Amino acid sequence: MYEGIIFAGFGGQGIILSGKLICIAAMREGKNVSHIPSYGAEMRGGTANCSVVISDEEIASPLIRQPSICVVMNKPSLFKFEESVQAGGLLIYNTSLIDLKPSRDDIRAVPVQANDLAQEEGNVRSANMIALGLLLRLKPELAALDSVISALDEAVSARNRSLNIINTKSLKRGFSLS
Amino acid sequence: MYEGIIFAGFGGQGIILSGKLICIAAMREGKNVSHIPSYGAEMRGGTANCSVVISDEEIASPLIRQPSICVVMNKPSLFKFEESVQAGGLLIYNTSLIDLKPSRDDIRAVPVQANDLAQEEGNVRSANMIALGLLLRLKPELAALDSVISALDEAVSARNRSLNIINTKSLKRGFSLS
Amino acid sequence: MAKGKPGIDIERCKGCALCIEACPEKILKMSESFNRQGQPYTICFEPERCTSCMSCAIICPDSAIRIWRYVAV
Amino acid sequence: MAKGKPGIDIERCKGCALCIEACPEKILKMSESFNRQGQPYTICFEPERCTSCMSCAIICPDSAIRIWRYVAV
Amino acid sequence: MRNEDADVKLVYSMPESLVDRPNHYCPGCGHGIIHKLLTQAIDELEIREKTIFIAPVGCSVLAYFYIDVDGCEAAHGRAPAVATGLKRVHKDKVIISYQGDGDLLAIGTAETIHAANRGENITVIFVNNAIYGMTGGQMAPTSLASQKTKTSPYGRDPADVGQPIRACELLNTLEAPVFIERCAVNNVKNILKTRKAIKKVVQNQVLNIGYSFVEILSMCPTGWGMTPQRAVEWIDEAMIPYYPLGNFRKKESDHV
Amino acid sequence: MRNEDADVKLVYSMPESLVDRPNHYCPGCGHGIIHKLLTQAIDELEIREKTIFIAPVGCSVLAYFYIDVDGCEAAHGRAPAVATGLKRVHKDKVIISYQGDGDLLAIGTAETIHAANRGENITVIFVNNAIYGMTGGQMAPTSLASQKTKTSPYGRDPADVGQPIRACELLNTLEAPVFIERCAVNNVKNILKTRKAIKKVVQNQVLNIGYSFVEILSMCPTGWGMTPQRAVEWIDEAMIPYYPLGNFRKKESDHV
Amino acid sequence: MAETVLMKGNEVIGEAAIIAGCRYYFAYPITPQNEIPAYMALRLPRIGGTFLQAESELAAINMVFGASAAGARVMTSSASPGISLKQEGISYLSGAELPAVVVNMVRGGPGLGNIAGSQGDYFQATRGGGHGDYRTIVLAPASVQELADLTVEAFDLADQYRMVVVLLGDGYLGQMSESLKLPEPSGKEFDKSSWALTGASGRAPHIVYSLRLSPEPALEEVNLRLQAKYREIEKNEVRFDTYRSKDAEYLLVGFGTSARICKAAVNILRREGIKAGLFRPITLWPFPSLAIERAAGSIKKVLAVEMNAGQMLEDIRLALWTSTSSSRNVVIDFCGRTGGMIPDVDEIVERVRNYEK
Amino acid sequence: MAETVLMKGNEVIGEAAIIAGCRYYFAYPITPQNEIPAYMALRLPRIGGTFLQAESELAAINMVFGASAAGARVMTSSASPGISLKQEGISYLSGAELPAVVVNMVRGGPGLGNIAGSQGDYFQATRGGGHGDYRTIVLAPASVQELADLTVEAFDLADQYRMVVVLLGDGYLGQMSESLKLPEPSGKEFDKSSWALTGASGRAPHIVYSLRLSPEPALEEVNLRLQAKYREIEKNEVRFDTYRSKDAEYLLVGFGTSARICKAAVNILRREGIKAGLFRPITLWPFPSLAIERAAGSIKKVLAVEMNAGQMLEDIRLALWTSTSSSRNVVIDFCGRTGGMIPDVDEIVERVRNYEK
Ligand SMILES: Cc1ncc(C[n+]2csc(CCOP(=O)(O)OP(=O)(O)O)c2C)c(N)n1
Ligand SMILES: Cc1ncc(C[n+]2csc(CCOP(=O)(O)OP(=O)(O)O)c2C)c(N)n1
Ligand code: SF4
Ligand code: SF4
Ligand code: SF4
Ligand code: SF4
Ligand code: SF4
Ligand code: SF4
Ligand SMILES: [Mg+2]
Ligand SMILES: [Mg+2]
Repeated sequence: MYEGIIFAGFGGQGIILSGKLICIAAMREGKNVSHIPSYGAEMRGGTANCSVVISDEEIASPLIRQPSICVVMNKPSLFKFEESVQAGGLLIYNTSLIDLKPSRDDIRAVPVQANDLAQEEGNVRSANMIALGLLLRLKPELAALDSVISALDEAVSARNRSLNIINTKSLKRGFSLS
Repeated sequence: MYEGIIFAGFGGQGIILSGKLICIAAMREGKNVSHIPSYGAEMRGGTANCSVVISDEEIASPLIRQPSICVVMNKPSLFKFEESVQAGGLLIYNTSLIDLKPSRDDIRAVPVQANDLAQEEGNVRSANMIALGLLLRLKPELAALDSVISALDEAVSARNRSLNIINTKSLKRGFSLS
Repeated sequence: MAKGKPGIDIERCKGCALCIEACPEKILKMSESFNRQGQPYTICFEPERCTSCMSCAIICPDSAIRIWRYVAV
Repeated sequence: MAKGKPGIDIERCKGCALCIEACPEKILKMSESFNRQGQPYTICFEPERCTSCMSCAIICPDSAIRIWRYVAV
Repeated sequence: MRNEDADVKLVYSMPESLVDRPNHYCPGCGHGIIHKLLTQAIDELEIREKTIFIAPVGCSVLAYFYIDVDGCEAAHGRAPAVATGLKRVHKDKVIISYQGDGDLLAIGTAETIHAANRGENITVIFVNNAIYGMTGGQMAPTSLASQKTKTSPYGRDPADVGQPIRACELLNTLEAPVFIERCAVNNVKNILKTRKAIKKVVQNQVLNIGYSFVEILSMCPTGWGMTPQRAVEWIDEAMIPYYPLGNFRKKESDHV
Repeated sequence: MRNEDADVKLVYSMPESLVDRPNHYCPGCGHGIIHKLLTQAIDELEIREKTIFIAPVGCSVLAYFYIDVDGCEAAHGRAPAVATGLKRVHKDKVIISYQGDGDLLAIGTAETIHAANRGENITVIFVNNAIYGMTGGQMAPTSLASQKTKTSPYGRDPADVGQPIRACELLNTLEAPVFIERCAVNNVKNILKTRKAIKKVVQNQVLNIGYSFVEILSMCPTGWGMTPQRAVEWIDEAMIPYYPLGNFRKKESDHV
Repeated sequence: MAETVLMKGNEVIGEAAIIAGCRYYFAYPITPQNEIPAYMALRLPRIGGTFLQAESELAAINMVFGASAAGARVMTSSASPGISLKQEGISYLSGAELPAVVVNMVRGGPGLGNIAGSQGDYFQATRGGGHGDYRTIVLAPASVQELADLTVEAFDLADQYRMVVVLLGDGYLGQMSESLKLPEPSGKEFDKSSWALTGASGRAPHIVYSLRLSPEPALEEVNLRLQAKYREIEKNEVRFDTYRSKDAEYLLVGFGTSARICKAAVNILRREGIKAGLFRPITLWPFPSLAIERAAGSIKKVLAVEMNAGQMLEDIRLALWTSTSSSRNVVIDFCGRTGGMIPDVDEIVERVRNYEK
Repeated sequence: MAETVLMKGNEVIGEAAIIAGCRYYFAYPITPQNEIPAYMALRLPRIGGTFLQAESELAAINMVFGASAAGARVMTSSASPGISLKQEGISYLSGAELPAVVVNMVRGGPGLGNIAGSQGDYFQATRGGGHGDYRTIVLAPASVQELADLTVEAFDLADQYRMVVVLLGDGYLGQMSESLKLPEPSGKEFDKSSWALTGASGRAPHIVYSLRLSPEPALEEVNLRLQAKYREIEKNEVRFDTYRSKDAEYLLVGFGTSARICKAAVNILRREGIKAGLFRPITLWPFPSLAIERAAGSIKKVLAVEMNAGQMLEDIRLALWTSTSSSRNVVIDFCGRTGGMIPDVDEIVERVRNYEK
């Protein structure tokens, strides 16, 4: 298995956390992982994204030009990354903030009302967990849901740890979608 | 003609000035000249010396390892430079401050009571001019006495120019020695 | 009777709410929807009460507010 | 009657003459000869008048002066 | 109710010298307010065409893109030196050095003090937000005692790293500066005072009076980890008690 | 007349911690006097074996060869930073930063102010001779108005380059320093006062009281183009009126 | 055995320094390495160490000078512009033969540039951006694991040779998280009692300095000693890695992040049956000149891949073009991106494919 | 025609800068170049110029940045440690494409070293001691006359290419007095109206900066432009001198003061019938690689002579060992002195005599 995943959205949507969580979970399951946030040209208040590689083999390059999986949480991210997804790849997009459909038909595009569902679970800030749960459902070989849930306490800073109950619920909710 | 001359003494004895004067004079007479003061390792209050090259040809290296002429105005300078004078070279030494004789016999060593004679001419600070005058007498091909005298106003800073009358007298006095 | 009104450029607004605090008439509030940058933005819910005091505009770091004043012709 | 005397290390002395100014008894002066570094140096020409006040030594930047004091046995 | 017989007059809008482009600052950031005040002063003094603006390295590093005048970059902390170079060449131009607290009081301490001491005829606008905004919230020389930052995670410990430095007080020991004032932009009243001070420090240069300095306490909600509303309160509660507002120096030129 | 019945007692000689080797300073240079005072203090406080001396870049660059303690070099102006590094490692050692005016107030302005502001528990001995001695007599930040130097050949022009900076006054705006005093070594009376101040700034560190600073007006006959005698007068006539002698700050620790 | 953890490169540097016994860290913030000071600020005070945010990079490197002179293990970190400011200090450390570890997480230049990762400071690091004839050992990690291992090693090398060791990363490496096993302390001990400043108690004073005024050849003697030390290091401390290079016809040469890209390219090329291999210098100074010459034996073409305009390229040329070299018919090609851009795997692959034609 | 005068090297730099129209000079004192600030302090105020002693080298180079951005001809000067401190500023000037003349009268290093003349900063000057992929034109005069001529030229080159030109002298050159004819101004004019900061009157604002955050390739574009400019300079601005090299079998290569020593050695060797010649790079960057390769055609042995541990040596190797080089069988020998020492004429002569054996 070799998957190059890009998570993308606003700063503040927990994009980096999604990446870290799946990395920790996959690592614990014995896979090779790398995570690299975009931090380059962007200034404050811009978009955020991170590149995650999960692989059975040693990871040569941690950079991803053509992701096999892309999770986009807002519109600018859809614009920015849709093109780059590998043919046959997976695109999860957050319809709570994206009011149009991906235009490509050579990829698998899966909508998710992440913000709304997160709100339902108790906090809109766990929208990223909804999307991540869904991803785990669609690509179970990446990592087990349980592994991700148990990675939560490690990856979330003390200050925000109280949110983990809702995060867990949201992960499960996302995982339950189909 | 190619002469490598070292003037040496205390800081304050006008060593650098001697070098500059003969350079300007020789230059005006159409010769190639270079002048380089020692400034390297010495700290405040140490000895001063400068290397002067006067040549009919273009000057390759301005540095002098074995001077053909050496004018030493105090004892440490005698110790430092006597050895380096070329065999057959000229050594002028200031017996007002040097109470011993040069030890080499393969060079021409000419004593001069520079301080005392300078005092006689009106100011001990013109001791360097006594020695320089003598040098011009012994090596007339370097530059004419008149050229050196007329270089005085150019080379001496405004502040000290009043001394030039005594400097001129001292140059002549040195030139008159034999 | 309205003395003026704020003109809020909702695309410039970043939703900092400083204007809301600053308005002496307390007639500004945060929108429930988002602008194109994904931010909530300020709206004036009772423009009639605006005194055109300019407080909201003065404090807006994003120059998102202009103030219009009504003057008798 | 001398209370003490300055001991001047003429090879250390640089001839700055600060001690000469500093001596309240005015019993120091510059030599006419030179030391090995080619500098004139301070000499005490009336040691009998020295009060061992140490002024000269205190100001000497080159630690060239020691002060001896005579004490009754 | 809208008076239909009234005409509508625009009484507040963007200053002309402020470029009509969204800025990159975080919501509630004081930089945006200060940019407005500065461009208002430039408009009022009609010096847009002879102003040269120096952006520091800090969150305002791109400020030259927002202010419609000739612009210059300065290496982190060196804006006063760059300003000196510019001013010595263009004595008739208005040189504005805009600097953050890390820039002006940490790495640039020497340049700050020496330009002030020389009395370079320049304008210095000092944005004191008690934090390194751009680099993500490290301790600034002006961060308050026990303030938590990325590099003082247990709170600034004055016994270890000293008390925050007060720029106005420090510069006030020098002879040359003609104007030194501390203001804030955390509420409308303070902003209006700041507006006056900014106009003054620019005008002084136009009139060739000399080195003029204004320190502005400014919100950095992001660096402080606060909402913008909390940030404006924090200036009142925490900053102003340590950094008293007011004028420290005001020399008028003979010919004014 | 010599009393033949009296015994002879040595009442003044070279301090033990002063290395018995001729120094390289010019005749009448104040550095030599200050070295003596410092080594006297080291002797009296019996700290020779726990003192680390930092020589700056300036005429006193070789001072570590004269003071019989562990010695360290600092790049020009950076002695306070080097001192900080040393002290943070050796909290029980006595770190002495000895600096000239070019070093401390020009290139090292930032390091000076920040070490003082942090209240590093170090001793700073500041030799103000109003000139760059080592490099041959250029204008220092402390050169007086209209003083002629190699780089102010027409006399220092305050309108162009500012008034000389007063270090004690500048540092006195900071919270942390516990002791700030200005002295001079141009006559015996002043030297004795300086001796006390130097002892104090060293002792403060031994007692862990905090950052202690002494500024010493010192002769540079060579740089000033004066005889040593004229130089001591010039300190009285020209320097002291601008740099008033006296104590600026004296905090005593609770436990002293 | 140590547990596998996921950590960010910059934080790993901090943790590895602590493992190596570093308790003193002085630095000034700059992107993209701010996680290092943040990490040290959090950790050091809790283990009796000193974290101090200096007022500038200049102050930081001179605090390092002081702490190193005091005999401590000490580190500073920064990124390109900040490292430029440290050049005087690095030259002083080198002249005074003080050990220190300096981390440069290189960003795009010149000038303020940007904050993306770059390798544009290769010359500065390997040729001495400061004045005078000094060298620093330059270590170039290519993974988070190696960041950890080389950080520990850097301290040992610094102490062993009493010199500055530069850890030359780039922005990407510092921001990247990978799984790693934290290294153990090396256990090596270095006796500094003959020179460290600890107070002249029961011994003659120590003096730490780089000024050598007189007698005249004093400074030259220092330089000769330094040069002799450098020759020794060139002999003993060369480190490099190779990947599928044994039978390679095309040798990619890259360090750090570029090497990762190269590795990916090699994998692709090999899958296509093209005999590509990778040579990865780990020490940039001393540069593995002999090793690369040897590796280049059966090589048809060398492709240097860098995130700069061709700096290591010079060292490759110097290595392969020596006048006694058997490998001098090797053509050396170059593929570089600048300004924080990363060379593209596909571009590299394409380039090598074309060699076949 | 200009009169022949005797002037000290450092003062000549000042006078030549004034001849070239430089009216702004910012610097901080350091030996062995203090005669430059002293000269400028005396002269500039009298001709409407600005001499300003900066509070540090950092301030000085950034004042240069400001004055250059303002459109003025501007110079700073220093010596080794001070030049290290200017590296960040030089990188910024390079990134912002601002013209400036930076004089380095090199002294012995590393660290505080001493104040004797040295060539130990060759790498720093030619490889960019600052961060990022920039270059500066580096001019290496070997006589007081050339100091004057190259100073004037430096200003023209700086303006023409909008970049930093480094005048790399050494302590000896600066202290030396020789006869010279002061040069005339070149008369060249450079239009800076498209970028200089003069107030945005009747035109769009100019911005002088080196930050290129976005879009992503912005910084790379700058770098590509810079690199293209550098290639152009490598083509057009190479300067060198040869002396009795036509039929030479042994080629001495040296610059600056070393070249003077070499010349003396060549004279002695030729008198002995040994066919020695001199190749003297005048531009150290761009290095006269092609010229030296051509000059080395009939050469048996090259002897690089430097006042450092062998820095230009690398450029000679790169020039002569190119993979297409016809001259690669040439053996390159090296003779260097460090720490402010000067290579000895006799030693060089002896070395070459031994080649004959
Ligand atoms: C030489 C150098 N050191 C450090 C940095 C990194 N840096 C960029 S901005 C900044 C500080 C910003 O703080 P401040 O000046 O207070 O401005 P703010 O962002 O708070 O407005 C730092 C340290 C740099 N760019 N250059
Ligand atoms: C970075 C650097 N800049 C400049 C110098 C040259 N320099 C040596 S000492 C000195 C100033 C000396 O003046 P001061 O600090 O007042 O000491 P003083 O000699 O007067 O005692 C300068 C500029 C240097 N060595 N290093
Ligand atoms: S102008 Fe004044 S009253 Fe009107 S909305 Fe703004 S703050 Fe409120
Ligand atoms: S102050 Fe401006 S940016 Fe902030 S909420 Fe109000 S309108 Fe929006
Ligand atoms: S001890 Fe006093 S009285 Fe005696 S010589 Fe010295 S200064 Fe004069
Ligand atoms: S003070 Fe000292 S050095 Fe000066 S003259 Fe007196 S004894 Fe000599
Ligand atoms: S980090 Fe702070 S100073 Fe920077 S833009 Fe955000 S709020 Fe403003
Ligand atoms: S130059 Fe001045 S400070 Fe330096 S040794 Fe001479 S008198 Fe003392
Ligand atoms: Mg700030
Ligand atoms: Mg001084």
